[in-house]
Amino acid sequence: MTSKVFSSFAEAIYDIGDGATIAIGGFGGSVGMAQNLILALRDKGSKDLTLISNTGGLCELSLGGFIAGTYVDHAILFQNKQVKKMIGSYLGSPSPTTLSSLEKQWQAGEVEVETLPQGTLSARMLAGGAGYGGIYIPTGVGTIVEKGKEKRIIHGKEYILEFPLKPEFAFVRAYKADTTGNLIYRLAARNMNPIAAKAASVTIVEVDEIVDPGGLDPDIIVTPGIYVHRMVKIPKGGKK
Amino acid sequence: MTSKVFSSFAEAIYDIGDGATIAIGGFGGSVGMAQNLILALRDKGSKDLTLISNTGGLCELSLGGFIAGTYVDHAILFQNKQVKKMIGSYLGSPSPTTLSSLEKQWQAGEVEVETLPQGTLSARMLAGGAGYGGIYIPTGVGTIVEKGKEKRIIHGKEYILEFPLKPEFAFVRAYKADTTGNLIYRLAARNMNPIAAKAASVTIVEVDEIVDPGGLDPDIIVTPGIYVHRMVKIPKGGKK
Amino acid sequence: MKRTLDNETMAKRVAQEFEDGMVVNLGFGMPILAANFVPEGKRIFFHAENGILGYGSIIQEGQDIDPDLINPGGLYVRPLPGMSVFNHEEAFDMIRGGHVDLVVLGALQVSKNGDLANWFNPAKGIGNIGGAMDLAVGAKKVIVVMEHTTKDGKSKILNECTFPLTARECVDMIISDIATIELTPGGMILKEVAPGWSSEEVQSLTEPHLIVADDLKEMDLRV
Amino acid sequence: MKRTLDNETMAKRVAQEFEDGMVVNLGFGMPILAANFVPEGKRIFFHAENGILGYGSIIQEGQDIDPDLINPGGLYVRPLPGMSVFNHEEAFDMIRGGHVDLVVLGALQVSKNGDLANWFNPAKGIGNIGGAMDLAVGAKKVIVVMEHTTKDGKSKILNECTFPLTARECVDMIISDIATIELTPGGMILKEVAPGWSSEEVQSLTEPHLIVADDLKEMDLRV
Repeated sequence: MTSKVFSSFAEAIYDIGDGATIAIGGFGGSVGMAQNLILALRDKGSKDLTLISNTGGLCELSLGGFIAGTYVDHAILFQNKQVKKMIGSYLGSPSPTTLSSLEKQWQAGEVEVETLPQGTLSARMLAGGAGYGGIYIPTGVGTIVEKGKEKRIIHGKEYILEFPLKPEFAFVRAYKADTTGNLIYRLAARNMNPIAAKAASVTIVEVDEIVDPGGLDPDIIVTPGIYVHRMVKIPKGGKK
Repeated sequence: MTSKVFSSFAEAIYDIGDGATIAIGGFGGSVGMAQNLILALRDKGSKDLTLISNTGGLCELSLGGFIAGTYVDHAILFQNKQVKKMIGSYLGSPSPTTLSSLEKQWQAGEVEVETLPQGTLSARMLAGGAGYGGIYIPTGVGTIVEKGKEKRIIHGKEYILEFPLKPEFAFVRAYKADTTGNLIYRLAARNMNPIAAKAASVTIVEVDEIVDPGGLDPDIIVTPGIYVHRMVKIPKGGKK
Repeated sequence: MKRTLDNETMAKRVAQEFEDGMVVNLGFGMPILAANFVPEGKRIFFHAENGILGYGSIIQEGQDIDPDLINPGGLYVRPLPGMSVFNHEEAFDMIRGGHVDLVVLGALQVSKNGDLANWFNPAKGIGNIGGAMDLAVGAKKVIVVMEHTTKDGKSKILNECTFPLTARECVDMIISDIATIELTPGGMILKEVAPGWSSEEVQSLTEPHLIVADDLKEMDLRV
Repeated sequence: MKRTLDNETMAKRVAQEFEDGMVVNLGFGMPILAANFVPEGKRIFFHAENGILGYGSIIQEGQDIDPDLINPGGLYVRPLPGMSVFNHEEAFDMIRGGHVDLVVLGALQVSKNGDLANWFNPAKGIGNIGGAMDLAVGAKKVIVVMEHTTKDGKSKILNECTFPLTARECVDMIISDIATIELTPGGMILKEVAPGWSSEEVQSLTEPHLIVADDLKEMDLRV
């Protein structure tokens, strides 16, 4: 069988060209963030990207236990002016005084932004991955989220019609994989990774360890290999 | 904390009265079927039930590796005339010559039936458990499934609008639980159990083994305890 | 009467469509037999509606059976390395979401534009939709494997289906006991005939017009 | 100026609402402090949007930290027996589906009918919706914990919110640094005042009319 294992991050993203749409797993901070794939994409320099992720990139700023500069996330793609549109939920800076690169570019009219409730973000990726045409979601009714969207009352409650997100690529950070693409994650590093993997046409994974088929108990697999297309083992010295 | 562990199947179903709606996990045959809870409900005798399950009950008939009479499923609730309505997918007998109890009662006009594509059955339970008002599903377009349902073209493709299923109760068969209600399943016995657990207001579980909190690795839990309300350990001599 | 292919031989012909690494769902009945004819050196990931990906061949009675490992037809199957297990909703997200490469289904009727009727013979009880509609709608490619005609000799390939439909315009290919037919926007193309059959004989048992392929072949039934 | 409750004391008052076995989600900022004041003998299952149920208290620097175990605010937390991990979609199905018993959120403004504004101060950047809208819409009960007034002394409890809303008619209770207020269809009921405060003083800092409870109490701030 054609191997899903690639030998470098650069090779694994070879076909991410200008204008591509990429879902990036993770939640905030380095936990479950595909840092090495993001670095490779920064180095490749593809432009006019649309990114789908929870945050708009936080690695420039300290948040909770995460210290600015100790890890990378997609903020570096904004710094490098590679992004045309950001779809996410927690898109601003957590700091009351400092703006993120995304916010500065948004204020300058250089980046388009679509802000969603966090649960709606995952639900729209679910719809993309699961072949649903749309989902009626109660979150955001009576807020700016409903602007320009269809609403409907179902059994006396108001809902917003939300449509699928189907990114071409996903960047996923996993803990262990087998060579057929089955993945497991560790604790809070799971977060948005499985739903990004499910939604994308081409899911690219960076992973601590790759084992032979049979090395993962079938009952504990979180992302079945059907959703995984390329994998790179994080080498010594890679971002963890 | 109030224990979720009940000492008998009869106690665990004490409040399932006439007219209740119950989702029953499993898929077909004994694998992942909550046989002991079904037996307890038969003994309790509650009438006019609405059942939600993949099949209409198969234990009267042999299918694949399953031999009629060696296990029970909800066919015994039809035999006992307890069911008013059946919502499911594979509702007929698999035999070309023998009818099931459900089919006989349906032909006699004693039972109402709603047949859904199998994926739509799970999707509607997802909608019930996840708070969605409705989901546009492509399955069934151009077939009898669309009868009486709203359709809509989204990005050039036709979809049927399907609404949530929110059963009051679910019967779930698990492999191991901890006392806080976290569940794992074994191989193909997982099937519809997790989605039935998620959809129901009161999820009742029969399980091979109950361990203390901490006895299950957080990363391998399939049904988090938030979806589980009552559990009974299957005693020696119980149906397995 | 001329000799037609038996079920096992049709299953072997189906298995020729398997490509290394493919995700394949095999429907109830005849299609499931193909699980036992995977070409050597190829790994096929068999997908099951009850929540398994990557199971192996069917286990006959008396051998090592894991009582919790069954396929959707209730038959015990072998685990293979790389197998994964998930719930029913996930199994259908995979199907409906277009992640399954190939689905092989039995059929009662197929129409010239690819409509499929395979879940309900109105003469018979309540009908079993099961996973058929999802599989027909969601798969990247749908192959029907069936006998070419009913027991009383009528074509199961029709201008219009008369039985309740499973899905519209979903069938890409028919492998029958006398022919292999591709469905294209331009019409039905007869690609292969069973040994001993002519294209005219196949046409005579087929209601819609068949376009005979320039490179019409005899079905290769080696495995 | 009169003494108001500090953040920690408010968090302790919030923790009095915890019932044994409850599933509770604590929002960013002040609410999260309540995780450290669970009454003895009670097990609370703290739910985190990033996909954890049943985590424990926040770990300060220098102690045993698991680098993969953080809460949604990026703070390291302790694992507790019975904890489970799931993906982000599941975390929000739990919230939106009404499975979370209690949500505690910070707020910029709350209106008399329970509208909540807590995600966006239009003076400031792009705004962060995060999980706030889902939590406000989905929880069985929503408590807002906040300072009663803005820094320049204006009521944050208003007849109508002026900032962009998080959700309409979602707040059940406000625990502020001077009072506890219940929101009911009949109006806002002042249930408790902070030590040293009168109901008239609280009303003077609150835009909507407060109905003083018959059994008005001083807030009990023991833990």
